[in-house]
Amino acid sequence: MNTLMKMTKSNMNQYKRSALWSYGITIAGFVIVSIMVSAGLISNSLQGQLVPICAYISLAVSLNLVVGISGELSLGHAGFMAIGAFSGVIAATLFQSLPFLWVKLVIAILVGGLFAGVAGVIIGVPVLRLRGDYLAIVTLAFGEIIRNVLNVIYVGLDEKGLQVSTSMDGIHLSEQGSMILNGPMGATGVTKLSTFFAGFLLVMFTLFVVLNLINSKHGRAIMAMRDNRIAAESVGLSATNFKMTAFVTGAILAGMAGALFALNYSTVAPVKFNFNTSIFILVFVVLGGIGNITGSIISAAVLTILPEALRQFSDYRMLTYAIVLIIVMLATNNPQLKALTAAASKQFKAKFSRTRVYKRPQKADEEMGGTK
Amino acid sequence: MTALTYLTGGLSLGSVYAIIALGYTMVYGIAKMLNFAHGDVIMIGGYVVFCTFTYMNLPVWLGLLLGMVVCTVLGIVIEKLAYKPLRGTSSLAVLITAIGVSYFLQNAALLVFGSAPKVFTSMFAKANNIELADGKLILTPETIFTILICVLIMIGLQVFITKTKMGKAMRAVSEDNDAARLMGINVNQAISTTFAIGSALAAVAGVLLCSSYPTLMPTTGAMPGIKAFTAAVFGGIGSIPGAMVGGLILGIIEILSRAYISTELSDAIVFGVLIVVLLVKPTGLLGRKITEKV
Amino acid sequence: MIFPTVGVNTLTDYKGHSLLPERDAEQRPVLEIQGLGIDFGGLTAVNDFTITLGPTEISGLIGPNGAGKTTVFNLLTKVYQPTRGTFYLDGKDTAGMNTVQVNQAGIARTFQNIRLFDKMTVEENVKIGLHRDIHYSLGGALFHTPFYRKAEKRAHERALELLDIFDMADFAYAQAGSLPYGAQRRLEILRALATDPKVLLLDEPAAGMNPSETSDLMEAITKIRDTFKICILLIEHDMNLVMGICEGIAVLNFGQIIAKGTPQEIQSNPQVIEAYLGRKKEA
Amino acid sequence: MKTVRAHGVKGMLKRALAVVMAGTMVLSMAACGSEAEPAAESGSATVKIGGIGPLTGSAAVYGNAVYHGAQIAVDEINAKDPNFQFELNFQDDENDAEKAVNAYQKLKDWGVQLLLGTVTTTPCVAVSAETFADRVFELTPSASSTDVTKGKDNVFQLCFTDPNQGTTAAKYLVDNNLGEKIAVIYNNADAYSTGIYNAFTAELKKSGKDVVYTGTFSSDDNADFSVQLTGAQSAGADLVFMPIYYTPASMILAQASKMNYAPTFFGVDGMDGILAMEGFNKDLAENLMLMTPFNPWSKDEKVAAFVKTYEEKYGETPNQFAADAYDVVYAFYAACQAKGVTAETPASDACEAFVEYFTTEAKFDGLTGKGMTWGTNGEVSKDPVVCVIQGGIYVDR
Repeated sequence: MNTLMKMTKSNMNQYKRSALWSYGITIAGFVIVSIMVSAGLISNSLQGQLVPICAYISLAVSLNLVVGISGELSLGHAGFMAIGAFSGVIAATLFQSLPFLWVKLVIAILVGGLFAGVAGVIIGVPVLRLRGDYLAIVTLAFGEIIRNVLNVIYVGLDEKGLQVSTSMDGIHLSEQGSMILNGPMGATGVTKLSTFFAGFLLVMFTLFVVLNLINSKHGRAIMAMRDNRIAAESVGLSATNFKMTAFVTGAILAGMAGALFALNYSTVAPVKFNFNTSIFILVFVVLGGIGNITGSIISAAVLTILPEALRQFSDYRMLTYAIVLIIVMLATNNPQLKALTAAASKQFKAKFSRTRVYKRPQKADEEMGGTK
Repeated sequence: MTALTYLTGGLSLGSVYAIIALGYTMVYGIAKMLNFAHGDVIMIGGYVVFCTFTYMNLPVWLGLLLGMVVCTVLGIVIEKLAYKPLRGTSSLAVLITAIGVSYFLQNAALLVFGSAPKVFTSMFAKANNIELADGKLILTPETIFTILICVLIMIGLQVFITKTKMGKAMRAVSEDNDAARLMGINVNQAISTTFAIGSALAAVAGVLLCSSYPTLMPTTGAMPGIKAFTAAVFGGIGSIPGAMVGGLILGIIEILSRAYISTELSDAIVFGVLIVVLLVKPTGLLGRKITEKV
Repeated sequence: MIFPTVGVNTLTDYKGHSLLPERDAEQRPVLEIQGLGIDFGGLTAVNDFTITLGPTEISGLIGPNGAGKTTVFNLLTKVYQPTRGTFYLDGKDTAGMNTVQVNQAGIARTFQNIRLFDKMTVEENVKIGLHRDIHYSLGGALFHTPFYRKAEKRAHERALELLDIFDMADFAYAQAGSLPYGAQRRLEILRALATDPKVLLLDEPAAGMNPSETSDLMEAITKIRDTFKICILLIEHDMNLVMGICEGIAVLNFGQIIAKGTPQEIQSNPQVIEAYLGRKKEA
Repeated sequence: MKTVRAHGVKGMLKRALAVVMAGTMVLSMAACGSEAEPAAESGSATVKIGGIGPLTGSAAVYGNAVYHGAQIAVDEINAKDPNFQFELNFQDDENDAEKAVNAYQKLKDWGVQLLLGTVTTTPCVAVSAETFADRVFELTPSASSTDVTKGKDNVFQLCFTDPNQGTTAAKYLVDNNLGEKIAVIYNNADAYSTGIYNAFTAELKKSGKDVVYTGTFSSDDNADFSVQLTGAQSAGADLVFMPIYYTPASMILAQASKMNYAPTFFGVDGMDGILAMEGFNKDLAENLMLMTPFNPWSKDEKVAAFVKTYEEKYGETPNQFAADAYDVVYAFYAACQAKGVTAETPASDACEAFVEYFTTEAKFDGLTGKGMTWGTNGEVSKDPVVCVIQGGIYVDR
């Protein structure tokens, strides 16, 4: 007994352990895929999805920070992605003349993150005053507002500089000028800058930021707020500050991922960043496990590939996707099945892990305080 | 006169939102879940009634009845297969499953009914417009009937949940699931009934939606679904009169902002108003204040 | 010591009326509660709650179930804003403060239905209490700078020190939710203590503990008071504990204080016996 | 039409059954984890045509029309010419650029030689950037924005470009003096609609006319048009130009009729298909004018045969999307014959040969136009036809 306790004491911080898993899987995935690419072992189909997979992993991890770690359901993550995407594209066009591709890409991603972060602050202030489903619906509303507003933004560039207007008529370009953003048509003729390596680095950066944040006093406060707001307030932690930290960090990272995503295609339109995309990212998070960063990485990769892998079902592809989604949700969340897997993993843990798990005695679920 | 015309347009749109919102609010109020598939059940209802009209030449009331039966069965089946196994788990898991169901229904409809839009014949095609002020102000029978039916359903639901035994059981479940179970209430049955009623309402909503806006596609239910859900939150989700009020107000705001501010930004304005309302009244217009026990 | 302040409005008056041991009599009271009350939808849950506590005393708040004891705690921590009255913490009016500010001003509490951060480790629970004592910026947190490392190391050491009070350092890395019930209660006390309070409110600290655990707890509470020099107010049904360590006791029934005094006075108070002790069955 | 309906019911039941089967199939597949190969009927060597378009989602109707039209052409050619076989692999893109690029990569894995598509504009811009880099010849039946072909010598269009349609429509209106006061209702969230609108207003301005009212909507809420119609009505517009697809247009017509508002409605090629909508009250479309390259009621033999086959096979009247796709496949066929492209020709060689063919010798007669030629910018040149709907069919003007 005593030795067991001593071992517990020297045990590694649980966040560090899960962080190692996250980094490990990402690096291993990158190395394996890179080798396969250079050996020509990988299909065009999969190769074409490498950058979007990286973008979706970053999006999933950043959303997990908001939904899983901070515990606030956000249904508007695609909005931040959109802001990052379009500001990134504008930045990349503005700095067209710079020498190296990667310099332009880095600038675009940073600008994307910056603008999304500013939007995160503006949106976070009202949103985080609300709770639960009401907060969720307001994030949905903001996501739709962002997309709606992007539909009426026209940006043109000529030698005199940027011109921004809410309609085509408001832009007067010279001969050399060209449109960057064209309202609902979005940006066309974008120079593709994103590479798999850049995507990998962005995922690593996202992981670094999110995992470090989790394993800090700010992260503890954020999680405390999520687990028990009243208790957290009783020890002097103020809810909005920390929720804001998580929300804005999530927004910045989503904006960076949005810029990476947009610069992988020669065109990007606001309609891409609709409610469905927000939900798509949320599905990664929920399926990977709320608050489980490694899970988000895996599920984002798998679920991005899945609809493509289902192409053999032709007409039944999306139907199959829906069925798979439902079945997986039922399988991973059904209490009976969960108990089964929990029991299995407990046995596994008992054999291989040194973590000490105390069985909590059954206590009556007494409600607190006689008075209301 | 134009302003009044816009107002009637808003009422017409709002009444459709209201009737869809009733279904959302009903299911949320009792089962505490956001049933994102509700809009798609509406779409299925629309298709079923469309088929009874177009292929079977059934009378209107029979078609509607058939649609309600199909939707009710569909609602119960969905609840049993997809939602019930997740009862008691995180609400997010249920939300994602509901989205899966929504994808499923849309794509199933695409395979069964095809992608080509169908044009729905209005239930009230034979009724005439009511023209006021020398024909300058026109009220369509669709608007009038949608509002009337909406009010009837609202009253019916209110009576049902306050007066009947099942209704009381449902309210108990909504207050406290576990306590209700301890009191001998069959929680599963109450929630199933909620879904059955919500789905039957979806069939009615589908018919009214398609009567007012007659194009029927597999994605028909999606956007009105989201808007109606917004309306339900706006009015205070869980509150039956709130859904009605929220729907009507949302419809009117949408049309007026389109008319007087910007057609491009009308959605942004609608959602903006929602945000402002929630900031002032965090549980919606008629929602109940929730306090946490300490 | 619980002291009737009826008619006593200024702090200077307090000294003259103190029945406290010498050590507190000369000092300003740390908590002065004046006519605190709250109504829930027309129903008065607590009314005219008036007591004064010295800076290092241990006092008890007792009363039958539903008397409003926890509501008093919720009022003192501003989980509920009082309908009437106010209280002064270290001479400072708390009117208008919220839960967070009250804690920062020096009131910490535990909960009757334990509110730990279940999924986090024992150490982290304490560190959350230490939050305001750990100094590094968000940048430090995101990039794990040397400041971060140093501050985290200090926090770690401090957390272990606190855990040592209840001999819990060995469980530092266990999940808080997996601890035995009694250990969870003790951890909650440590978490509250970590915020460096002037007043510690304990809501049924001995609930669910066996007699030997309870007697350990009594010892620990006294030790905490002696070490940290703080005022402790506790709600407890275990009369051995209350009578054993409390220097003053207030009895609440139907939201009203029906008696205040030393344990001896309370035990012999007929009203208390009728309202509370008389019905109490020895557990 | 009755036969079509009967077909519809049966077809629906069949498809419902298929959905149930699909569910079972998925489950059984999950159980045994077997891999189903795509149904490739590869007997002899075939020239591989890849197709991309939305088969699911809200734009599914256009993608399916293209798919079906192209399939009919492929089947015809394969039946007719024993020495030459096409194979069509059509992939869904959900009207999304990302999915379209994925679909294209999938087709590359399959060994695509010629690309038909993509159907819609935004995905097409994304895919054409890829085909340009990979040197794969691309001919789109329906993506009409100039962005699709801009700077890419390998991408050609079979449909009119948006500016072309907008300009032509404006000229036609002015030349024929069709409306005193013109209003426009268009979808401002759609590249196609916005593109035509911009060109239309620019051209109209040149001739000194102004638009009295402009109403917009976005794809998502194409349900209520009372505001736009009231706006047009109170501005006194006697002609409403609708550069939009037929689905929202059908709503506009229905709501206008309810409001007793009856201006001249004028549509573009996206309007084609409105009469084929199941349940649509054709009286609403009486006197509706539209610019369309395809008239399913045309006396033309080829058109009649195509319409007949399409109706038999898919139970609905084909629209211009289907006809354009049919033409694309036949244009491919003509080019293959002229340049000797076979199953063995690598995609990049085929691309260069096709680019040369289309910019120099191609003179193609199809369902949607006679004597079509292409410029080096990829734009088709064919005559626009303005029709008016009378008695439920198109009548040439």
